[in-house]
Order: sequence, then structure tokens, then C-alpha cells
Amino acid sequence: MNPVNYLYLAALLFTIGATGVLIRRNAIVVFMCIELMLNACNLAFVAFSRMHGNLDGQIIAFFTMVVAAAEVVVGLAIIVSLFRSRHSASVDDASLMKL
Amino acid sequence: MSFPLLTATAALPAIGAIATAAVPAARRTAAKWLALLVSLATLALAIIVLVRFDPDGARYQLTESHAWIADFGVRYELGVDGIGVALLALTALLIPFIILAGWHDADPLETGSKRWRPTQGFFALILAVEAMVIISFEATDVFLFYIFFEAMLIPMYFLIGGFGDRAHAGSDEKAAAQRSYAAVKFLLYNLVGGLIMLAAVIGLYVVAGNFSLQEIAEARANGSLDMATNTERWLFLGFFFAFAVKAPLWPLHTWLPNAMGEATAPVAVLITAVVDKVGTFAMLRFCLQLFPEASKWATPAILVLAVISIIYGALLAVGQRDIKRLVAYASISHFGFIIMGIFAMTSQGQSGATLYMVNHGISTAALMLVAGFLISRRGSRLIADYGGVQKVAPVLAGTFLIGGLATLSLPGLAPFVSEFLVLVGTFARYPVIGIIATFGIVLAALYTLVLYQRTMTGPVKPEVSAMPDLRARELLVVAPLVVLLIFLGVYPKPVTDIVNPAVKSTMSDVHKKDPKPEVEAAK
Amino acid sequence: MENLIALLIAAPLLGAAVLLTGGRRLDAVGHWIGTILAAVSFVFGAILFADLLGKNAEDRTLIQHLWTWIPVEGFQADVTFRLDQLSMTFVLLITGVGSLIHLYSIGYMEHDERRRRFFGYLNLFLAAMLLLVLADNYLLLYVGWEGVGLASYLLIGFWQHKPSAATAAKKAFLVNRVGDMGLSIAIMLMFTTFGTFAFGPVLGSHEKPGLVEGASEATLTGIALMLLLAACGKSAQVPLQSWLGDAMEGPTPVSALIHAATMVTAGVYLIVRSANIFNLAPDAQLVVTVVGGVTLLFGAIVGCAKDDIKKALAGSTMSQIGYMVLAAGLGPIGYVFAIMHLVTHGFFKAGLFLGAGSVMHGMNDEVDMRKYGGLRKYMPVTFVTFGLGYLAIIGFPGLSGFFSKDKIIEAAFAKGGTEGWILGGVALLGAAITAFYMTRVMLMTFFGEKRWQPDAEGHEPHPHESPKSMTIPMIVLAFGSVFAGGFFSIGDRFLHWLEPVTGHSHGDSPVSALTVTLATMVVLVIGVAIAYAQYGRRPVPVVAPRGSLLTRAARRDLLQDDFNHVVLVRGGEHLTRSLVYVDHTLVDGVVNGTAASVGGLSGRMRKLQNGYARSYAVSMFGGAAILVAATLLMRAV
Amino acid sequence: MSAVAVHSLWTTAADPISKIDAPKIEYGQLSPTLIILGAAIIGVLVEAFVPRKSRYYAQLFVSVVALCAAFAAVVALASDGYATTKAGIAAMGAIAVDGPALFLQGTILLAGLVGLFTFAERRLDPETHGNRVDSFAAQAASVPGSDSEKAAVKAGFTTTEVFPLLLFAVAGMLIFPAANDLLTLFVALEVFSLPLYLLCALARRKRLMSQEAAVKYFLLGSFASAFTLFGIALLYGYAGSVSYGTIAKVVDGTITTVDPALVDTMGNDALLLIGAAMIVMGLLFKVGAVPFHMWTPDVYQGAPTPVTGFMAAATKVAAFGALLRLLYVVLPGLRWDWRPVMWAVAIVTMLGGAIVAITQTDIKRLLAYSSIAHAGFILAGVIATTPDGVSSVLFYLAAYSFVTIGAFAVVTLVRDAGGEATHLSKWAGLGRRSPLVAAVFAVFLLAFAGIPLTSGFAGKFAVFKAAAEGGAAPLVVVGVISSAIAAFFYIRVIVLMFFSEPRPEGPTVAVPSPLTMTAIGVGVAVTLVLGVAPQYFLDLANQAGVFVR
Repeated sequence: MNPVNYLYLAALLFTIGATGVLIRRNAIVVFMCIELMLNACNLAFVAFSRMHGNLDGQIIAFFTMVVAAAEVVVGLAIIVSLFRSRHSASVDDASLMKL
Repeated sequence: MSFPLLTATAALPAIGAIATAAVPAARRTAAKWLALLVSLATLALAIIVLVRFDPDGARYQLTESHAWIADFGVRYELGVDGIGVALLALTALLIPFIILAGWHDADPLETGSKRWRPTQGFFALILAVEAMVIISFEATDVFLFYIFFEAMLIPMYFLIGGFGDRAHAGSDEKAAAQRSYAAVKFLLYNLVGGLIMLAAVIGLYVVAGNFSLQEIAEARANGSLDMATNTERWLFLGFFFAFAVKAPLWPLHTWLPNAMGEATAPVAVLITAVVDKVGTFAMLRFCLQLFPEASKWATPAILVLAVISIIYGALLAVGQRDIKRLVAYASISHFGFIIMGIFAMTSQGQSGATLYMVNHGISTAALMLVAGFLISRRGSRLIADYGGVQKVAPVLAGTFLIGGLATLSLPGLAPFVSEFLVLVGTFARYPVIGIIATFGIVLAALYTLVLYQRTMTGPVKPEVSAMPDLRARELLVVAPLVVLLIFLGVYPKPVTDIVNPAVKSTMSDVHKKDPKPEVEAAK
Repeated sequence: MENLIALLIAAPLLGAAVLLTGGRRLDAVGHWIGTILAAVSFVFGAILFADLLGKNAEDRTLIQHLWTWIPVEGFQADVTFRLDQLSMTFVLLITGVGSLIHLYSIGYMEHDERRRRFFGYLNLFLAAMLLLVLADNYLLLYVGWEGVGLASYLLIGFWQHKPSAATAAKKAFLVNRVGDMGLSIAIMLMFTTFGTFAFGPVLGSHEKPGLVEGASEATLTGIALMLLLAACGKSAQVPLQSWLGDAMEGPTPVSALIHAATMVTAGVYLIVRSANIFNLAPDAQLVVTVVGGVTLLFGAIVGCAKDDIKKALAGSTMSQIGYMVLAAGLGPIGYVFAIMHLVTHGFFKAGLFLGAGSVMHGMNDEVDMRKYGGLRKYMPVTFVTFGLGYLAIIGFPGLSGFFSKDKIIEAAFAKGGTEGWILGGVALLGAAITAFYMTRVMLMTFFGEKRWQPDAEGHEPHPHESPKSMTIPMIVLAFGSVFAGGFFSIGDRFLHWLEPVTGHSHGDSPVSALTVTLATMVVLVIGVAIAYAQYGRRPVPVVAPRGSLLTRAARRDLLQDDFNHVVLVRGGEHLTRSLVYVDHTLVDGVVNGTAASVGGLSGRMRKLQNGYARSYAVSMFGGAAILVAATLLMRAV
Repeated sequence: MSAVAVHSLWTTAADPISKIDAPKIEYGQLSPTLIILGAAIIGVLVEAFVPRKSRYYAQLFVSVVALCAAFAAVVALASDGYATTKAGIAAMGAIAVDGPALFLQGTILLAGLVGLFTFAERRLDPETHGNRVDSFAAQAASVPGSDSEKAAVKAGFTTTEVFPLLLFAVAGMLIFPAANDLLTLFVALEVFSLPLYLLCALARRKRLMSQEAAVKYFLLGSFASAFTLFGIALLYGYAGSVSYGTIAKVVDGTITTVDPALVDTMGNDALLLIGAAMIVMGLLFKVGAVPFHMWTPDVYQGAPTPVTGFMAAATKVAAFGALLRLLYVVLPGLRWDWRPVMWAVAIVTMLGGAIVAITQTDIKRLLAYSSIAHAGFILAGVIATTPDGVSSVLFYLAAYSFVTIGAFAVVTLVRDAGGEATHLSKWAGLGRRSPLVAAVFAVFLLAFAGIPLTSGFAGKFAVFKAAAEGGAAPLVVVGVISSAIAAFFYIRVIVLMFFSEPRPEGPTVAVPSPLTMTAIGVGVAVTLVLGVAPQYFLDLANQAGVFVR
């Protein structure tokens, strides 16, 4: 079937992820949504790679995964430390600084 | 490569400023003397410049030119024409008096940290201002001029905001608030003007490709550089706005009364007699030379504003309760005259305007400094707090009266010559404007005499009954100014001789001829 | 010889400089320095006068060029002096009367600790006045013009501790400034019209006018009217007369010298000097005569109602100058007589004022005539001199006033036509009123029974004759007021002396000179008679009766001050107040308003920064969306 | 899709690749980056093996040496002509070695070095339990206020990991402006972002705020990078390659080898435009342009001040470098599409930053907003799309970064019991207490405000000049207006410091070690030198103003 559909899917996933970021409170979930967005990108890469018939896209996908993994490491560390000091992972509670 | 006289004239006070600032806190008096000596040395240099300047020689003399920021098309170009020399001399002349008059104005009241050195700061800042003003009178590179035109705001700002009138010295919170309000107002007003000018400066570069006043003016003259009419007008407005704020021209004047009211008298003199002159000077040198056509285009509007300034300023001066604010509004009125003279586009008008800058500097200095002495004695700026001073301090009253008479430009005193020239120059081309402006002389008499009557005459108020007369230092400040006022009043030739050639070339820049008299003298 | 001209001015100027900067150490001798220098100036004047008499009429003009004052492209003002018959006349009057009054002041100001300063001011005045009459161009004249204004300001306000004095001084200066405005506009007009404002080129001589001939009548009328405005200010002519009455706040010698003999006549000088301009501007001349006529009556009427002796004399001064202006307005017929009356008036009016001063001196500075009475016994010299001055001013046959005033009335009729009749009638009426109010003054002061009481401190005034230093000048002036007129008129000496400058023409009068003289006599008698009936026959009430409407108005200077007060002063105050308000709220308000609104905007935009990461994300997302949309849109359009 | 197509794909994929020629790496030209990365790894090893007491010194030593060496390398490369004549693409098209890259790398390295000094400062806080402490948490893992934290403090722990983190960040920043394909761009972005996220969380005082800042920065940052990545994907889809050169060719249609797949994607501008927009958005986020700026104030306030300073300076430099390269190398063919949009962004950024800053009450937030406004000014230069534009931006960045670090360094000096006294009210009368510090800070503020004779003015003038010449005169006008507004709040601080009476309970000014002094000194020196005699540096920027294709 036409790889373009995969692009639509990717776009859809990306949007879902973005929406999640915007509406969910829990830092972990927000973070997962971001991961979802990254994976949407991966799907797009692979699909394009398939369309162009070259391998760049697929390789990029691997890089993305690694980067995502690194983000997880850093991100979880930060979120956890926040959680431990506040006993809450809600991003809305973390609003000491404003205005 | 001769000795860079102009650079030296500007550099000396600059170095002096640094040196003064470096004087240790305890050695306050040493700092004062240092500053005074530096200013006197600068005066000496200025006199040398004056002597070396040949009125009938090249338009710009003692020129210096070095590469500076090639990338911006900026060169370090100095040179003075007659107008520049006159104002340079005025500046160098007034600063020693200002320093002497402010001798005790900056003695620290409260003991801050031991590194807090208000006195040193005060005099250093004055010298810094002098250096910047001098160089902006010398600069023949638009960018160079602009830089110091802007930079001088900072020391001025600290002088206004940092060193209040002894009238409300001390921890009086309200006074402090008013003072910093005045300082901020001064700075923002001028900064906005300057920034708008910056846009115009950049525009000028885009059009002309460099900043050399002479080159551009030449190119404009021989038509090798033609600006689109609208471009020229926009650029002109950009420049003029900044100068009009500095000058100040109605309705951009409201910063001046605050600034002069809150600052100490010497600083007030520094503002109105020295710094503001840069504005009017720049109109004459930059607006007219760079944008002759646009200048002519804008002339009617500017003349109207100038006349409004004259009348409006005078009327407001009548309505003031505060001595210094009164002088400030009087100055606004006078700046109206200067600007009117510049844009009347007649030789008499422009010579008069230049002369006016010099005379106004001296007369305001005389009046304001004496007012300062008066205020420092009574500790109040309110006219109502005085009365009968003439009886207890006749010399003070006398000098004050002379300053006042100079302000109302009494014939025989310097300002009369310039004011009449401006009037006659304007009248020659714009009779109606000229006549309206003439009402200014009546109003000037009104506010001056009312001020004198309320403060100096009448029964002696108990608060002033013990007021000491002028002390030696103060007399030393005032007397020379008075002498100068009288001398230039009866023999202004030395100044006019220097100024006339420069005015002539400015007139040719704007392609203007003086109107011919209706009836030709049968010769 | 012309080099002496500068010395004329230099002497009193030096005196002023020395006395005003000299400080206390000169207090002892100050008044002598001042007097001597004034006298020196008079001596120089006399020498020059002799020199002029030595020459024949047409080259009696000396020019002294000192230095170029204002050299500007196309504009040249020189410090040059012109001494011709006209200015010579003034020089003698000024220095002569001036010296006498210096002498008088020594006695009069004896007890004033600021006497040195007073003499400094007097010298300053002499210098300025001489500069005024000697200047060879209008701008230099302007310097003297305002110089005398300054001197008068300083002298009127000499007793500054009195608020009334300070106010009067300020008023005088301001009103004069209005006049000066006229003068400066006139000069500007001349410059734009002729390219110069020096007497020589502009005016020329009366047989051969200068550039003025080339100019349009409209321009000349403009110039002339502006000059007239200046003259009105300086010579206290309607409508700028209001300051003269208050000016009497000054010491009496000042009133005598400045506000009677010399300064106030400067306006007449200006008009006569500018004869060639006025001759070519008939409309302006008409205005001049009208102003003169009106002031003549105005001053006379005011003079009738005042109880303050000096104010009464001030009114009379106005009215007499009205005569001169009227004469000057008549053109060549009148110029000479204007000046002649000016000189004679200088004598008798100065004498009268000194007499008044002497009276006040003896009466603890009491000025209210209703508190005088019967003083002739106590101060005979004053009485006699004052009496001679009185006879002179009312035009008693044979005395100075008779000759000069008579000629003016005659000339007024000679103007011809209805104008002539009207002006002549006015002049006659003025003569009658003059006789009335001067008789009134005379009677109230020197005749009747004594009416003075203890003053506020309770000590009775002891009227006594004044010291020699005061009486001598009075005597001299009395001589002048008796004989000057006759001396001038016999063989038309004065006419021939002045004619070369002013020119002269004999109008054909509808009424013969004799008729005029007789008429004058008649009205004179009538005036005196009425006055006698009112103040001589029955006792003068110490408290002024309410009097008729006119009297009350006249006491208040015909409500002219009230008008000024309401219209100018009040109006001005309101104007400035409202402007101050406008400046603060509107002009400044716009600026502060802008600042405030930016601040408010900032405060509102700040709220967006609510600290919630998610809302930040929203803004980012929205931003991204807009970015994308915009980019696409750019392509679409 | 048809089976044949699928088969063909499989076969091509299945074909044994005859030989893969080993990648050719120009180590010399990449040396700056490599040195830093190497040093960073050494730093990690140091953490692992060197005893705790001497770690600080070891780390400091390693980092200083590395940064200096790297800078030397940059200078060497530049003087060797790689900035101009020998400019080229290295690492198989991944990294460009050209003028802008080297100039910015040099700037970043110096900024990093100065920043490092502020990191290493340990004289400001009072000694705790006889140990000198720096501004980083004793033990990041320990809960604020918990016993474990107290224990860590007592034991005199210090988070010396900050040094390797700094180095990693620097390395990423070095690559970022030099990246010559989108993949490298993305990787570099993450490489310097992640360490910064961590550094933000490591404040010793006010740890809650610090952690909050980290979370916000992290979430929003990765959110942004997700967008960037998607944009990259779309561009890749459009051009069939991530290499700048190829994409540029495809965009302006000068590409030679066109395969059928490319033909139909090339035709689809939506891919291109949306992709470009999303990448640009990611970069704008990093430079803190409105409306992607909202993280800036919070993060700047919460992060440890040395980190803020470093971040504010270096991140901007790197991000603008990348933005320039993207717009000038990849998307010049798209100029007419992105310029108007960027105009809008620049305008709202200049005005927004300036206006909101007026009402700030915390000095760090104030500086944050000012940095936003400055981003707007720089954007004005970016939009010029002339060589002048490039060099003016380069100059501005160099000038700005030192002022920023200096300013934040001064902020670290003003302290009270609760650590740094960042609330403006506490700065009242500072000029009376310690004129020198106040004066220095005033100099920085004036430079921010763009008063003549400071670097700020030279930079602002250069940028506006370029913009005006690039036909963006309205931008210049908006620029001057917003700098007028901006002047107001800089002035406010000066008023506060000099004209208002000192508070009795006001903060004290700590006497720093030579480290911070150097940082501040360098800041002042650069500010004045670039203000008075900028010509030399302008020349540098001009030479460096050309991108390699």
C-alpha cells in the first residue's frame, strides 16, 4: 500500500503526542507523549526512506532511538528528583516561578 | 602631523575626570582643586584653539583625521568652524565657574561605605561632560558626533540624579524620589531622541555610505549624492527630533524644568548653558548641511514651534513658584529664539542664533549661579520664601538683578545683541513670526522683574534677615561673568568676526540669500 | 571738537560705575563725586554749544564714530554719536537740570544711608539719557532708550522696602517695555525697508530727505506708528500713561529730573527726530495729534482731582507732554514749538517738583495737599520759586510757558480745517484746566490756614525752609521758568536755532495770533477764577469730599488702572495658571501617559507567564502552528 | 504498492554490498570538538577514579586545559586559512569547517572558559563544616532538606560532575553551528541540551526552584526538539537527503541527479515549508524568541546563576549559528517565504521582551527578558540576508555573550543569608555600599542598553545597519523603539543601585576569588574594547562572514 499513508499515521501520532503534552499533568505521561512524538518522527523517517529508496531515513531512525534513550536517562533522573522532593509528579505543582 | 590640539582639548578633561575619580576618599579638597586646575588648563587650550583659528581661513580648521571603524564608514575626524570654536570656548570658559560654584555641593552628607566618594564623583562627572561636549563640538564625523551626543547623557544623568539640591539634601525620601524621577525623565527623553536619531544615522549611512560631514555635504552640494525627497525628509526629521529634544523645543521640553529644578544650580547651568547647546549647534551644523532641502521644507513648522516655545516658555516662567523652574522655562523661551534664528535662514538670524548660544550660556550661568547661592543660604527654592533680600545682601541682589536684566536682554548687555539679530533676521523673512516673537521681550521683562521684586524687594522676611552677602568665592564666580556680559554687550565684534564666515558658508549650504531691502541705498 | 561728545556720556557713566561698585568706603564722598561728574558733563556740553554757535547754521552737525558695534553680514550697527542743534538742546537741558537736581539731592537725601547708590543711579540715568539723544542710529538710541528705562526703574523703586515702590518700578518698566517693543519693530521695519537704520542715510535732512522718500507710504506709516507706540510708552501718553502716576513713589528729585524734565520727553524727541518719516506719513501724524490731544485733556483732568501734590504735578506733566506731542504731530509747523515747550517745561516743571519736594521735606514727607495750607509763611523761598513756576506753567504773560504754549495753540489752529478747530479747541480747553488745577495746588499748599496734624508717630510737623543745597537749584530753575521763554522767542532765536534740523513752515492760521493769545488769556482767567472760587474763598476740607462721578473717576486715573488690572493683570494670571496646568497635565501628561500605558501593558503581558509548563507548551505549539500557517500562507499569496 | 516494487526493494537491500570504504575523518579540522569531547570523557573517568578531595582540582585542570587547547586549535585552524580560503566540509559532509563555524566555536570556547571560572568559584558561600563550597548541590540525588543532604554537606561532597557536563555541553555547542546535515544538527542539539537540563537542577540553594527549572526546561526542550525532528523528517522526505548541500540544491532546483521518487516529493512544497518552519521553530526555541521564549525567565531564575550565565551566552551563540547556517545555506532559495515570518517573529520578540521586562522584580528574570529582547535584535540582523548581516550577527553574539556572563557573575556576588539576593529591592543603594561592583554592573547594564562606547552599541549599530541595508528599515525603527523601552528598565536598576538609600538589612557583597574576578574583568574589558575600538573584531567577523556550501 502507498507509503504516504504511513506519513499520515506519523502525523497523527505526532499530533496525539503533542496534544498529550498539552493536556496531561503527570510529568511521566507528558514525557511519554514526547517519546511518542519522537517515534512518530521515526515512522516518518522510515516511510520517507522507503519512498526515496535510500537508507538514510532508516539510519536516522536508529540515531533517534539512541537520542530518545539518552533523553529518557536525563529526563527520568530530573523528574524523579522532582518527585522525591515534592511527592508529586504533576507538572502543574511545579510552578514556584511565574510572572 | 601637527600637535592634535582639538583632541588634546577634549582628552585633557577626560583624563582629568579619571584622575579626579581616583582621588582617595579622604582627600576631598584635593579632588576639587585637581578638577579646577584641569578645567583651567582646558580653558587655556581652548584659548590657544581660539587664537590659532583664522576666521577667514578654511571652513574647518585644526582638522584631525584618523581611521577608526572602517567597517561602519566611521573616521575619527575633528575640525572646528567659527560656530564650533565659539561654543567650544564658551564650554571651556563656563566649566571652571561651574566647578567653583559647586565647590561644596557634593560634600558627603551621610557616611556611606568608606569607598563612597560623592565629591570626587561629582567633579569627575562634570569634567567628563565637558570632555564629551567639547568633542561633540569638534566632531566632523556624524557617527563620532552621535556617539558623544548620546554618551554625555550618562554622566549628566548621574549628576542630576546623584547630587540633589542642598535645598532638600539629606534623607528626605520625597526629594530623592523627585530627583531620580527628574534624572530618569531627562535620560529617557534624550535617549528616545537619540535612538530615533540612531535610526536616521543608519539611514544616512545606507544612503551616503560614509559619515564624513564634509564629504557628504560636498556630495550634496555638487549633486553627486542626491537623496530622494522623502528619504531626506525622514532622515532630517530623525536628526531634528533628537536635537529638538536636547534643545529643548516645545512640546518636547518638559524634561528641562524637572531636571533643572532638581539638580544643583551648577549642574542646572551645565545642562542649559552647555549640554543643551549641543542640540542647537547640531541643528546648525548637521541638519542644515546634510539636509538643506528638507530643512527648508520643514522651516515653517519649526518656526511656528519656536515661536510657541518663546511665548509659552515665557508665560510658564511667569507662572512658576520655584526659582529654578522659572529659570528653566525662561531658557525654553530663549531656546525658542535660538532655533527661530537658525531656521529663519538669514545671515542675521543665524549669526544671532550662534551669538545667542554664547550669550545665553553666560547670562543663564550668571543668573542661575546667583540663584543657587541664594537658595543654598535659605534652603528653599520657593520664591514665596524670600523677600527683602536686597536689604541684607545688596551685592547678591545686585548681581542677581544684572543676571535678570541680561535674561530680559537689556540693551547694553550681551543677550540684547543676539536677541535683536535673531528678531531682525526672522522679521526680514517672516514678519508675522518676528512680531509675535517680539512679545517675548515684554514677557521676559515680566517674569524677571516679578522674580526680582518678590525675592529681593519688600519688607525683609525674618528667615532671610540673617542672610550673609556673597562670599569671596561666590563673587569670584559671578564678577567675571558680569564683566563678560557687559563687554560682549558693547563690543560683540570679537565673536561675530569668528562666527560670520561660518554662517556665510552655512547659508550657501542651504542655497539661501538674504532678502534685499525694499529701498536700495543710493551709493 | 567732536571727540568731546563721548566725554559727555563718559563722565556720568564713570560716576555710575565708581559709585555702584565702590562700596561703603565711598559713602562719605559719593554724592559729591556724582554731582561733580554731572557738572563736568554740563561743562563739556557748554563748550560744545559754544563751538556750535561758532559755526554757521548748516554745518552745526558733529559726528563722532567710536567703533563698529554689531557687524554681521548685511547688518551694521555702529557706536556713532551725532551732535546737532536738536541733540545739543537736549544735552544742555539734561546736563543742566541734571546737575541742579544732583545738587538738590545732596540735601534731600541727606538722611538716607543709601545715598551713594542713589547718586550712582542718577549718574547712570544721565549717561543713558545723553546716549539716547546723541545716538546716530536707532539701535544705539534704543540702548539709551532702555537705559533710561532701567535707571527710572531703579530710582522709582529706590525705596524698595516699600512694596508700593517696588510695584510702581516694575509697572513703569513693563509699560515702557511695551513701548520699546514698538521701537524695536520700527527698527526691524527700517532694516528690512532700507537695509539700515542710521539717521543719516534713512532720514537725511529736512530739505533733502534720505531713503525715506523711496519707501511706500504704508511702510512709513507702519514705522511711524511703531515709533509713536514707543513714544507713548516713554512719554506716558494715552494709552500707555498708567505708569507715570505710580512713578511718583520715587524720591522727589527723581520725579523732577526723570518724570518731569527729561526722560518723559524722550518720546517727543523721538518724533521730532524722525520728522522726515512722519512728514511722509500724514495718517500717522493725525494719530499723533489725536494721542497728544487726548492725553492733554486726560492728564489735566487727572491733575484736577489728585490730592497728592506729586500725583497732581504728574498729571500736569502728562498733559504738558500732551501739548508737545500734539505740536510734534502737527508737522513742520509744530516741531520747533514742541521742543521749545519741552525746554521751558523742563525748567518750570522741574522747579515745581523741587518745590513740592522742599515742601514734603519740611512736612515729614507728607504728600496730601489737604494737610498743607498756609505754608507761604513757613517756607518763603519755596513759595516764591514755586509760585514763579506756577505762573510759568499756566502761561502767565511774559513767562516761559506763555510763549511756548501759546505758539502750540496757534499752530494747532494753523493745522487748518475741522482738525485745526478741534485741536485748537482742545489745546485751549487744556490751558483752562491747567490754570485751574495749578491754582488749586497753589492755593491748597501755600494759602488758607494750616491744616496739618500730628502724624502716626504723633509728632507735629514743623514746616521749615530747606537748606541751601536745595533752595539754590530751585532759584535757578525759577529764573529759567521766568525768562527762558522770552529769551527763546524774542527774534525767534529758538526757531532759527532749530530750524536747520527740524525744518519749519508757517501754516496759515484761520485765526490771527493775537486772537489766539487773547483767547488763551480769557480761558486762563476763567480757570484761575473757578479754582479760586472753590479753594480760595472757602476752607479746604481735610478729608476729601466724595466729589462728582468725574472727580472720583479722575482720582482713580479715569479708571484706566482698573481696566488694566481687570483685563491684563487678572487675565494674565488666569492665562499663566491655566498654561501651567496644561503643561503639567497635557504636554507632560502625554509623555507620562505613554510610559504608564507601556507599564500597564507589561503588567498584563506578564500574567501570561503563569508558571505552568503546560501553558508554555501551548504557546509554543500555537507559535509553531502560526509559523507553519504563515509560511504556507506566504507561499499561497 | 505493487509486489514488484516490494521485491525490488528487498533485492536491492539484500544485494551484498561489495565494499564499504572506511569513512574519511579530518581529525585536524575537527580537533576542537574532539579535544573537548575527549576531555569530557576524561572528566567522567576522573569522577570514577580520582579521590573525592582532589576531584575538584583535577576536573578544573582538565577542563581549563581542554578549553584552552581547543581554543588554540580553533585559532590555529583560522590562521591556517580554514576560515576563508581552505574552508570546506569535513567528516563526510557532516561538519562544515568555515568562517562562521570557527568564529562561533572560538566565541563558545571563550564563553565556556569564562563560564567555567564562575562554575569553579567557591569563595562566595560561607564555608560549611570547614569545606569551601561552590554554587552546586552537595549531592543532587538527595532530597532537599533531608538528612542525606545534610550528611552530604557535612561530608563536604561537591558535585564535581558539573565540569564534564559543562564540557559535553560545550562540545555539543561546537558542533551545532558547524553541523552540515540535519542529523548532526539534531544530535548536537541533544548533546548540548541534555547536560544543560541536568546543570539546571544542581543549585545548592533554592533547590526546589532549581529542580522545577530543570523539569520545565527539559520537558519544553524535548518538546521543541521533537518538533525539530519532525521537521527534519519532512525535509528529508522532501529532498531525499539530510545533507545541507543537497537540500539547498533541491530547494532552488539546481539538483542534477533526479530520481522519480524525488520528482514527486520535490513537487510537494508543503513538505518543504512545514519542515523548514518546524526546524526553525526548534532553533527559535533555543534562542528564546517570542512565542517560544516562555521557558527562559523561569529557567534563568531557577538555574544556578553560573549555569544561567553560561547558558544565556553560549546557547544563544550556538543556536544563532545554527539558525544562520540553516537559513543561509539550506533555505536561501526559500528566502521570500521565511523572511516575512521572521520579520514578525523579530518584531514581537524585540517588543515583547522589552515590554515585559519593565515590570520584573527579580534581577535574574529581568536579565532573562532582556536576553529575549536581544534575541530580537539579533534576529533583525539575521533577516538582513547579506554577508554584512552574517558578520554583524557574529559580532553581536561575541559582544553579547561576554556582557551576559559578566553580568550574571556580578549577580552571584550580591548575597544575603538566603544565598544570592536576586530581588531588585535588595539591590537598593548598592552603589553606596560597594561602588565598584555597582559601577561594573552599571557598565554591563549600559552595554545591554546599547549606550555608545560600549560593545552593546557597536553590536546594535552593526546589526541595525545590516538590517537597514538589507531593506528592513521598519525593523530598525521597531528596534530603536524597543531599545528605548528596554533602556527604561536598565536605567531603573541603575537608579536603584545609586540613587536610593541602602536598606539596613540589605545584602552584602562577597569578595570573590580570582576566578570570578577574571570572569567579570574579562567581561568589562571586552565590553569596553569592543565599544571603543571594535574595528579589529569587525574585520574578523567580516572575514568569517561566508558560509561554505
